[in-house]
Amino acid sequence: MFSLEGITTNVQDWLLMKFNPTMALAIECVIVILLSISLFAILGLVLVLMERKVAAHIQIRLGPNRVGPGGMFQTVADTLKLIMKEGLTPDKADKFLFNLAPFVVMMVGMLLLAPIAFAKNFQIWDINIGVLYISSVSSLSVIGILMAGWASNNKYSLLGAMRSGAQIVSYELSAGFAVLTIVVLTGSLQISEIVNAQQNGWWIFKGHIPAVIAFVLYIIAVTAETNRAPFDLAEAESELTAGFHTEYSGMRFALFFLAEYINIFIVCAIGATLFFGGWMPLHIGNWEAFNHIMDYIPSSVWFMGKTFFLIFLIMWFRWTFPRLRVDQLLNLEWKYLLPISLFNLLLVAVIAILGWHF
Amino acid sequence: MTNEEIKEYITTLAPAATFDETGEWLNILVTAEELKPLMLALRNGKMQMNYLFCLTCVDFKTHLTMVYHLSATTHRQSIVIKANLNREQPVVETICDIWRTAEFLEREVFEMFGVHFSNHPDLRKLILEDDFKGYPLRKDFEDPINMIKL
Amino acid sequence: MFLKEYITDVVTGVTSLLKGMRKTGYYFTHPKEIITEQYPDNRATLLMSDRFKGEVVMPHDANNEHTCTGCTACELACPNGTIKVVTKFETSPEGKKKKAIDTLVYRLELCTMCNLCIVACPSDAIKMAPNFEHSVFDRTKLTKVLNQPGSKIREGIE
Amino acid sequence: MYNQTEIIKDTSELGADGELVINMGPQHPATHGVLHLVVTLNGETIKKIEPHLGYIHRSIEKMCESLTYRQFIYVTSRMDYLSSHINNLGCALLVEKGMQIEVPDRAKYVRVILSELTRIASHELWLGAMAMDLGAFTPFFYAFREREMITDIMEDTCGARLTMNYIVPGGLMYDLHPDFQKKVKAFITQFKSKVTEYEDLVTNNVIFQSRTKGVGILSAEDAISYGCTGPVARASGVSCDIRKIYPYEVYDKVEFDEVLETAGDSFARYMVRVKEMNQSIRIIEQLIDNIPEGDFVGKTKNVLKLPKGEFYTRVETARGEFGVYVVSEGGTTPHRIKFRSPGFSNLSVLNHISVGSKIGDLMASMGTLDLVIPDIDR
Repeated sequence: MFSLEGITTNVQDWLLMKFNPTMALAIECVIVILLSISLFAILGLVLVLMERKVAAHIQIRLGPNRVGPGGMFQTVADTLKLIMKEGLTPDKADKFLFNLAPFVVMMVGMLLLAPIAFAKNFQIWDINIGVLYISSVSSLSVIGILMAGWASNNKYSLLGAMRSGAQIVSYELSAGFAVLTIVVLTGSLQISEIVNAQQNGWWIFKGHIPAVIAFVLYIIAVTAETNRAPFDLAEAESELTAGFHTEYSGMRFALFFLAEYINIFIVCAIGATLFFGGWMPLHIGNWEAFNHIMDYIPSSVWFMGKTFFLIFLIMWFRWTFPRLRVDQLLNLEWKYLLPISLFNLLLVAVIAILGWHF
Repeated sequence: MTNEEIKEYITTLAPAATFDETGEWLNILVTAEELKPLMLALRNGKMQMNYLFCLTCVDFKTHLTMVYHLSATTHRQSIVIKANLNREQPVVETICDIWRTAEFLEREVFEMFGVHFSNHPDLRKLILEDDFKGYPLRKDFEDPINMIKL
Repeated sequence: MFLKEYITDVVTGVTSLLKGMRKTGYYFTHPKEIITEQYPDNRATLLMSDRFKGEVVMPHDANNEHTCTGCTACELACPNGTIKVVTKFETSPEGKKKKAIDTLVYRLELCTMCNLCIVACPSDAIKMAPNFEHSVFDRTKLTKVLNQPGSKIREGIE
Repeated sequence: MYNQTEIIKDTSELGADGELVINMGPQHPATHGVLHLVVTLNGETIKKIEPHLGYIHRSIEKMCESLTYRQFIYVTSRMDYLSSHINNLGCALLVEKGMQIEVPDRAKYVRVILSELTRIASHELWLGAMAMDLGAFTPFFYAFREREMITDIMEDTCGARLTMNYIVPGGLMYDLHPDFQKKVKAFITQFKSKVTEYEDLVTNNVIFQSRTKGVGILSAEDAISYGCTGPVARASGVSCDIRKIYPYEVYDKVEFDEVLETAGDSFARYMVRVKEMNQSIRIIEQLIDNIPEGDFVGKTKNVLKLPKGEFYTRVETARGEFGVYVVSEGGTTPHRIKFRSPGFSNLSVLNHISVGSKIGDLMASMGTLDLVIPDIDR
């Protein structure tokens, strides 16, 4: 059966057999880099196409259907176009920062791939503070956005970047608290332990209502963190034309664009890991037969299925809701999400101490 | 109010006004100097003409005529105030402090007819570019490049 | 009291958002509702309204005859000089001189499809055709001569 | 869900430091055309808005001075292209009034039905575009689906989808399409079944409400003083529906309500337009089965000559009061023609209602003013 589970150990064993440990590690690093770059590219292409298709069907349209069967290669064609395009740098822009910014944003995305468990035993780096690592690194992307906005020497960009700064810094909080609820329930920051703790049921089912609230808060907060509608104030098309990437064109624009989708993938992957058990199949209490059938589905399929479901949810939000205003955005965070998530955390702590969860 | 009453009322405000009742509404022709006080009285006096629905200028080749269509949202009676201006130096007092809508309309008339509105807060070109020469809606305006004679 | 208001706020807000999502979700799951027309793939089945004002044409019958007398009514009716009638004098076999059109020049790029020329025409020589694919690479191709080469006026039309 | 933001109305105390002047337009996604706004900002707060017009100025008034009374009607389609039929109607009414042309009843009924269809189409487009300004992309497509049915009706009957050119002085250019009544009824059923969609997606949406409620408040006095008409003024409680006050055609024979709101904010303007669509449906329902048989065009002279004098007519377009002022010297062409376009007056209020609010609010106020730039520039 197709599964990613055994591959990593096989590769590791084979490498250790052939080379000395240092060499093996170096080769592993190269493989990981290559894999993550290609994953980056493929995810970008797939998610952009998915977004366009979802948008089209919600908007009673067909969406791209000219390039390849069902428009499959539309995004490939778009990427080719963007590569061919001239990347303009504005005359009075800060050239160094302007060119650096898209790579900063992209690098943050790539760093975040490290602790994600794509399947059973398929993880780049099972760091013991995985969740902390994710929430700290993900907040770095705001630096890239601020850099882009400032260096463009464009007022729209500056406004967009400043909005984005305020937004990401605020929503970091409630996203962090939502993550913490699961950490409290699990008692560990390590991703693999969090996944293992959900062997007999996902946290969203085991954790009662507080876990559901935490999940809702998490989805709202990460939608804002990734600058997606209804929180896309940083690029707010109808207000700031394109916000922080107004002046970018060609491949550098494409990098911002890809980074947005990679960020969505990552936050959804983390959401799936925390609340839906990552690669863990759906297990229901004592139904042995049912659990066995579920185990036959490869763990990578489980993981991708959950992640893409969350991605679809975020896309659904985008194509349904109007955009918030900048002060309402901050109101929502500081007056609603933050108090609720604090209260929720308290509730979870009580539940965890009293052992009320399953 | 009947037209006769309006006439009487306006004669007390602007003695030099002449009237014309051939059209749909009562037309009142006043001099440019009398215009502003008359307008103020029409807005704030017993007529309460609070709605200026059209402000424009007509070039009669010998003179320009400012045309103000006034109405009131309470009694819905419309009157037309006109003021003749000479063509070389058309100057008239602004009314944009009485009806705010006049600000843009007067700017339009300023660039299209060259009527100068004294005391207008922001008398600049609104539609044409800043270095445009001539007044396009005057009858003697010639633009050999852009105007196609059919 | 404050708490109650706060909670009702949150609940009504979330329900209103969920209602919207239900609507978009409905359309997402019902591809039947898609209204996209895949032009130009559907060109064969595309129905244009018979009254659609696309361009002015001059119908010719099988004998290559039209009914235009060259009266220039259409030229006068046109608001923006789209039509230019060039007339000539034809000598009939009996030796009588008769006015007829040489060319009827129609400039599609100036036309606003206002239909005034068709209304003005006393002999119904021109009509609107429901063509809409007018794009060309060269602007001069939009200046058309409506009467076909060698065509002449139908007998009995004055 | 949110409290109304405190809008700083007095910005005079803020110094010139930190002022940011941005040019919104002439190419900007929210200005729907070539409107150029020079916006002075303090952070996100708007201090001043200066519209710069003229990017699509074609001097229609001057053009009309060289066109005959038959021809000039069709130029007005290009002003407010979303209510082109009503613009044409205003001009035709002026010619009919000036020359005392009798219009057959059939033409009058059809004109009114088409006017109301135009109004619905215009409001549908506005609804979609306004939702898009606020970041909701999807209602645009749903609104266009219904609008498409109207444009199809227009195409069948008038021969064009946007610039219909169906009205001639004295009546209509040609008779109704045989399918007209059937199609209009189909549209009414479809429209009524889909109206709840806008409620779910837009009207009741908490984000939409918080974006529009209390934003861009225009008081009744200011609305009158700025010459605002149409839904903009009616949202402030000013009764200004020309169809009610100076009924033309058959508006005095049909029952409909003038939609009035009192809040004067963007949400009130939104609600006025949405309710107006329902009123238009009501008017159409009353007329569609009662179109009298008979001529569709009255007897007119071949060459139209308006007597010497001045004429003024006004009609209610989707955006407000559209006035035509003609000074005739007795010839075949007008001596001077002035179009009182509703958009021009409605635009002039923009600075007044948005000073002190945020950039996002500007989109809400601008969207609900329903600006059509060719109408403003003429």
